[in-house]
Amino acid sequence: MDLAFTPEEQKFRQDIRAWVRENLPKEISDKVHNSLHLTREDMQRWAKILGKKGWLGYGWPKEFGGPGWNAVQKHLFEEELALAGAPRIVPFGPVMVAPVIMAFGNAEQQKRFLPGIASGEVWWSQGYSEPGSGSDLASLKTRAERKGDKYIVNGQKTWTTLGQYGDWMFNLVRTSTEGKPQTGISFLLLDMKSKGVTVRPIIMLDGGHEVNEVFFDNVEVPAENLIGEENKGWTYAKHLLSHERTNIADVNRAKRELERLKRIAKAENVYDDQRFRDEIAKLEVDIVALEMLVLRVLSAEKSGKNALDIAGLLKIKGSEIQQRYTELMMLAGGPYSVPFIKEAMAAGWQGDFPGGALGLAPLAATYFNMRKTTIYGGSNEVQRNIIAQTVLG
Amino acid sequence: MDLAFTPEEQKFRQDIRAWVRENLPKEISDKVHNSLHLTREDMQRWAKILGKKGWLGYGWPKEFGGPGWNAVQKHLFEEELALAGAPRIVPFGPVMVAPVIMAFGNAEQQKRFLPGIASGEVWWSQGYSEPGSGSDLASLKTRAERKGDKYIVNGQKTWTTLGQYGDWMFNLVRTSTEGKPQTGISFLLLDMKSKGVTVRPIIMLDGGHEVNEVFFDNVEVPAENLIGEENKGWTYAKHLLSHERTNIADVNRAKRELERLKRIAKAENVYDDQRFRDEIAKLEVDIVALEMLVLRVLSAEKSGKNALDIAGLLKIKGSEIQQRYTELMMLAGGPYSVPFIKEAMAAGWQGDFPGGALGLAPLAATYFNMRKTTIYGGSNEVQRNIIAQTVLG
Amino acid sequence: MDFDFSDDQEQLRDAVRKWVDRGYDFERRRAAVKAGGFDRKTYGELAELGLTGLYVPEDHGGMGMGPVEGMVVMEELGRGIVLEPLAQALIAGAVINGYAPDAVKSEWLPKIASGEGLVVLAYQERKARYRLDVCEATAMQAGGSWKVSGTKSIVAAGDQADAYLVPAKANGKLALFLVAKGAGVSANGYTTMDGGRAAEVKFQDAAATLVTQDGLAALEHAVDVGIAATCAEGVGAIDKTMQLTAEYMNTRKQFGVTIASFQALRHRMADMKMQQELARSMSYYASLKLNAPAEERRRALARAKYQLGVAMRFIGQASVQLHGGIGVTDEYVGSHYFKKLTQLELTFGDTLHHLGEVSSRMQDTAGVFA
Amino acid sequence: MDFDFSDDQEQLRDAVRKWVDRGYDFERRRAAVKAGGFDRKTYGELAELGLTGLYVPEDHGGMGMGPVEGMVVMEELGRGIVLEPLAQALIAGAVINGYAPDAVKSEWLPKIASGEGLVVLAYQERKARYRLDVCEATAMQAGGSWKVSGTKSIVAAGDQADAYLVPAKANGKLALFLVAKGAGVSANGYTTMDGGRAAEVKFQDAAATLVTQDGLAALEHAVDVGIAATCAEGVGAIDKTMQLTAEYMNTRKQFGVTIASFQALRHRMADMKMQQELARSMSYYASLKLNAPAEERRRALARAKYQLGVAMRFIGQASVQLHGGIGVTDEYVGSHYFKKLTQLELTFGDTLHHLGEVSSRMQDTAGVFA
Repeated sequence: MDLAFTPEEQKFRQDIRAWVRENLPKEISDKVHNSLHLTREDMQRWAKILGKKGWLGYGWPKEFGGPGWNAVQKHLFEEELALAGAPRIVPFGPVMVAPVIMAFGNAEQQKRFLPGIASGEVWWSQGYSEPGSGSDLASLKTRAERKGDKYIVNGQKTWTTLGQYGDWMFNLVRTSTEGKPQTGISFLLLDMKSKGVTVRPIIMLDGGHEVNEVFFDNVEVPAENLIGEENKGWTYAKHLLSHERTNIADVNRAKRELERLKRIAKAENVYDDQRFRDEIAKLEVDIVALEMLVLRVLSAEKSGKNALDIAGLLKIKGSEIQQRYTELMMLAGGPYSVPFIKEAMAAGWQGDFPGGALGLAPLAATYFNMRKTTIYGGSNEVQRNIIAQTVLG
Repeated sequence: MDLAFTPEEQKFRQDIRAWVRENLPKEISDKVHNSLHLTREDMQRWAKILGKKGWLGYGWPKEFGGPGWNAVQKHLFEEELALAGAPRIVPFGPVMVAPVIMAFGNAEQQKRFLPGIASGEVWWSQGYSEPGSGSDLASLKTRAERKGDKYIVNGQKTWTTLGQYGDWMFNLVRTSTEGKPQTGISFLLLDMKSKGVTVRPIIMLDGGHEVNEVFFDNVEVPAENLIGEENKGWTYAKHLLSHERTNIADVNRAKRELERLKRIAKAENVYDDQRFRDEIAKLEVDIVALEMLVLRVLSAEKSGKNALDIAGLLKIKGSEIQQRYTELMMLAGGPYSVPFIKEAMAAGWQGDFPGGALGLAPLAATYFNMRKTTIYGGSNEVQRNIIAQTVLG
Repeated sequence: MDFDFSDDQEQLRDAVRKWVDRGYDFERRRAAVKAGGFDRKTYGELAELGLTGLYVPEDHGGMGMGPVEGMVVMEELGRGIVLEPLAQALIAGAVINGYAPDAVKSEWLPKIASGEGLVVLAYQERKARYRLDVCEATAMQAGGSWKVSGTKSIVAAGDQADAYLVPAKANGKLALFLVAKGAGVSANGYTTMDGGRAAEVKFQDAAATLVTQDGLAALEHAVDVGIAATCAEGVGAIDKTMQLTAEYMNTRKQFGVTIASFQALRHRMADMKMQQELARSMSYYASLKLNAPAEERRRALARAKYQLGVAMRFIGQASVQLHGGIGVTDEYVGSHYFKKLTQLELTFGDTLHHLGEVSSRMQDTAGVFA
Repeated sequence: MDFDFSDDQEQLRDAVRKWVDRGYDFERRRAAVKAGGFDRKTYGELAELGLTGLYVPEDHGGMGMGPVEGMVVMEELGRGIVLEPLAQALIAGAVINGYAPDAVKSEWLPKIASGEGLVVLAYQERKARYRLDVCEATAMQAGGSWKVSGTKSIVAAGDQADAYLVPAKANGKLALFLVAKGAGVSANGYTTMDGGRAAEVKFQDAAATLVTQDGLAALEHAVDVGIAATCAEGVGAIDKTMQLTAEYMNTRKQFGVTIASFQALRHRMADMKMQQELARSMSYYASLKLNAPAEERRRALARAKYQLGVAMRFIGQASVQLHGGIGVTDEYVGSHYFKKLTQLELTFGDTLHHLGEVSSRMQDTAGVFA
């Protein structure tokens, strides 16, 4: 047992840190450090910088052009990016669809799609959720009917994150209504510029446009865009979900935001107010405990002994922590968190913020926005069902 | 709308207060104020004092010799007794079985049983719970078979509070196995000195003997001890449960104990420790809010307008508050709550308590004991089921 | 001890509720948010109902009513998440009537009652957080008249107001002034998290009328009127949130059944119901203590706002969660209740602040009457 | 970064678990509680397993092991809610080995290892609550030898001990002494809430040996060893509590089905599982930081004890609740786990105390390595 990273791991971290310091544009990290609005250009610029280095697909094996890192290395990479204030990597391409294409796509598909993902040139969206499906994903209704060498897709997806920027979309579609709901689902890659695709924004409670509805009206998709076998899509989707393990906890970002919370609390003169400070202290323990949990999972993955299957715990605790630090930041702002000035939430605003407290401008919006984290990715209630199953059968 | 009690109500309160001051033995109230062990003699002595005044059956209507008080008067009576440090009235006779006898017993039964209850001479026990019945009371199995002018009772009751002192016991017994479980239940009064009755103590986690198992082995019960009709017992039991409304919250005792908590916190030098004091402050708000809830129920009963059916809320909040103040008292004691000296939990112990902190002696035991309050009387989980039903259908 | 509403109070409630149901639907509200968060026409309708003059004596053109009526009205406005800040009219009515000289009363109370004069409390300063005794604004007397200088933040509808109640230090002591819109007053308006309107208001040697030298007492009273109104508004918003959530749970299906059938969610709803009833109880308590002596009043109002803060946050967050994705969209009305509840928690002192107030004001005795 | 146990550590765990399973059943424990809460024979068996000498170097007859081994052992003893206070042997071994002069080491370490000498920390004073720097006991030097006077409370097995580690003020500064049972030492023993044994110990000019002048550093270290042991003991007790609860829920039927089928109870269990894994994680953290520099060690141990306090209370209370009536009986083993978990929360500083420690020790940086 040892808490410290090995010298090799520490060296790895230092190398990442040095590279990030060199390559992460300051105008982007400034936005991240202050919860200011990131544009599409910000996100794609950073994706391309990573892509050029070969790190956008940082979880990819070497045979597909990835760095071939192990779980600990991936964690250290994520941590260095998070602490430096890098935008979160938009996961739909490199983290979500790419592993499916690698595992279940044919050589032609791999050759066609992976390079654009690795470079950050092609923006992918996810087409899973539908109105009414919610936690019951297998109830999805979007149909794809095979007509010759094409599929004709009709239906609707929703909660499509950043779908307004999407070039391509990977979809779960119903190709059969026989048997259990899970068995009639296929995994289809769809060009979002196809005729019959309509993207409609969903405005969130914070006023932001982050997610979308996507409508399919007789959209033609070449059959060659089917991944693997027809009606086996559910299996591939589950493979995808079983990827993404520890990063679900987002503990690295939580560490960065805890430090930021302390800075805000100092600026607002509540860091030395024991009553408020104790709330930060509780959060600090939560974050340390979560980090230990994450490290235990990584260690188990590294050694292969004592597999620790607690993704549900990581999701619940991670999301609760995200909500709590955004809540505490808003509370630290006190009455000055009440002004809700959209323009002040983007970089470079020149107006007068009440009390001159411009740094507080995005805090309430961030708090509102983070309510989603206990709902998406399998709601925390669904996670509790799963955890209870492991304890009680 | 008015928060203050009417002048008549305040006069009523003063009269009760004066009487209690005169008549409550100090050696008993000292024990109550310090959570020290109450003997059977303590409880019965106080019951007889109330009985002599005609107040043991304080909820009884005048026609049965009670004072005929309304809901507010009953509340004020309970409050004055609680604040003065009177032992809780053992409810099984005057509060639980008596209303059933009044409503469903025949004149003969009323004449035979009510006087002994009113005077405090006869100690009653409750025979409802059985091993395995728990929150599913209707699943009870104790059988009563009619043989001529007798019932032959076989089976077992459990959690019989203070059953070791019981003279008589009111029982729910199964007289039929046909139809729904609820329909075959009868309400039977049973002399605990009958042949075939065995009382076995259950020792609780605090080391106390408060509840019992009661076994019936061919116990003969005269048929004249049946209340009302055979197989209608469930209806009578529900009537009984619908009695006891606001006192379920025990807010008066909570007020007394909050004051005591503050005294303990001062003695232990944590009242001026903001961190601890805040916990008391939260409890204080909880208790004020609960008292307002209780007063709202009383007002609704008094006026008959806007009935407020929130017994479940009173039970949950009341029991959580009970557990919290006992917990905070124990925590106020800090390390000196760890010694667990049984003899020091009874009045008059002459030994040396660690650190001389004798007042802390019963705190941990009281904390342990109070864990029962969220379990008994319909567990808080069952209460939540009921409340959800009122909101969601 | 009586918690029934009188027939008059029930009629008042019905009148306000009718106006909300018929006259203030979600689309009208949405348009008002888009237009900047305050609509003088709507405010005028509240005045027509007599609400802006609720605390103004009848001989000054008001309704001369008390805290219970204020509570009833604010509950209904909360139920409709009405943007226009009626609480400010209640504060202005109560404070001017309670503390101001007759001349001020005669000039301003009728205007408040008629809706012609929107008078708002401008007290928040950058360094004060939720404390009322921290004040950098100053007042100087020159030639028999007063001039006030200073900056006040998050003034409700502050760029639409006709006059301000402004605490300022006069000769080192906190006094309360009335400053009418005019020379030396500039306001920078913006929207707030609930979609309403507020402003940063700067006073630069602005002509002021003294309301009272005993400014702290008047300010504390003003804020307590505001707390009671906020509690009632919270109760209304909570009631509607509960209703929306229950309806949704009985409609939305997952795994082939309504989500109202899941026990874990049912128990969450039971916990919410608990908070709802505790909140209502403490809102009653707040209003019924509003005319108590200052020390008793402050203690009670702090307790109430603490409880409301807990309840509003718990119910708001839980409601969003029980709704799932739809709960975090702008399109769905429920998310606006959540934002309203959030803002109310931060208004007139948040939950931690009032915990501190309760903690420091504790006495040996306990209970509602202590 | 590696959280696998070595083969040796796994063997150690197996050996202790075997002893608990075969040699320390509930009936033996119940008899020990009745007999006063401490059984020297049982303590001897722990010594035979080498456990009392875990932190004693091999050249003094011990096993010369480290915090991870200590954690493994304490987890297993916690799982069996073993009454005998092995944590005291770990403290004595670590502190005497780390701070005492060679003569003290040579005299006492072999006895600690063999079980012949039960040495316990006697530090708690009435006015100190959980603070370590508050001490009224005094030490006087006369003729080259030390005499200690004072009263120490809640000394584990204090009336059965052979010697005490006693902090006392010497020339105004906290020093640490070793006091062997003998003239001037009197102990008044009693049972504790978990069924174990403690004593009030009075020292009246009792002959003492100086362990170190740097008493506060040694005492803090001693308490941190105790905290790490308590955390591990808590994890063991939590594990067993979870197992008992899951078994009960899958056995007990209500309304015709096992109570494990009720979603609200299942979610409670999920919350308990969360606390269990956070507790285990922080127990690892505590032990892995036990040899860190003092400031870093203290910060980490406070974080760990805070988390364990939260987890032990939550799981203990929830387990009792999920058991219903049976959970509050003395007959059922589960209630004894609840009492053990309660006592562990109050041992070496409770949850609020350690929240204060975490709060006052916060730094700008965050995370496990900060």
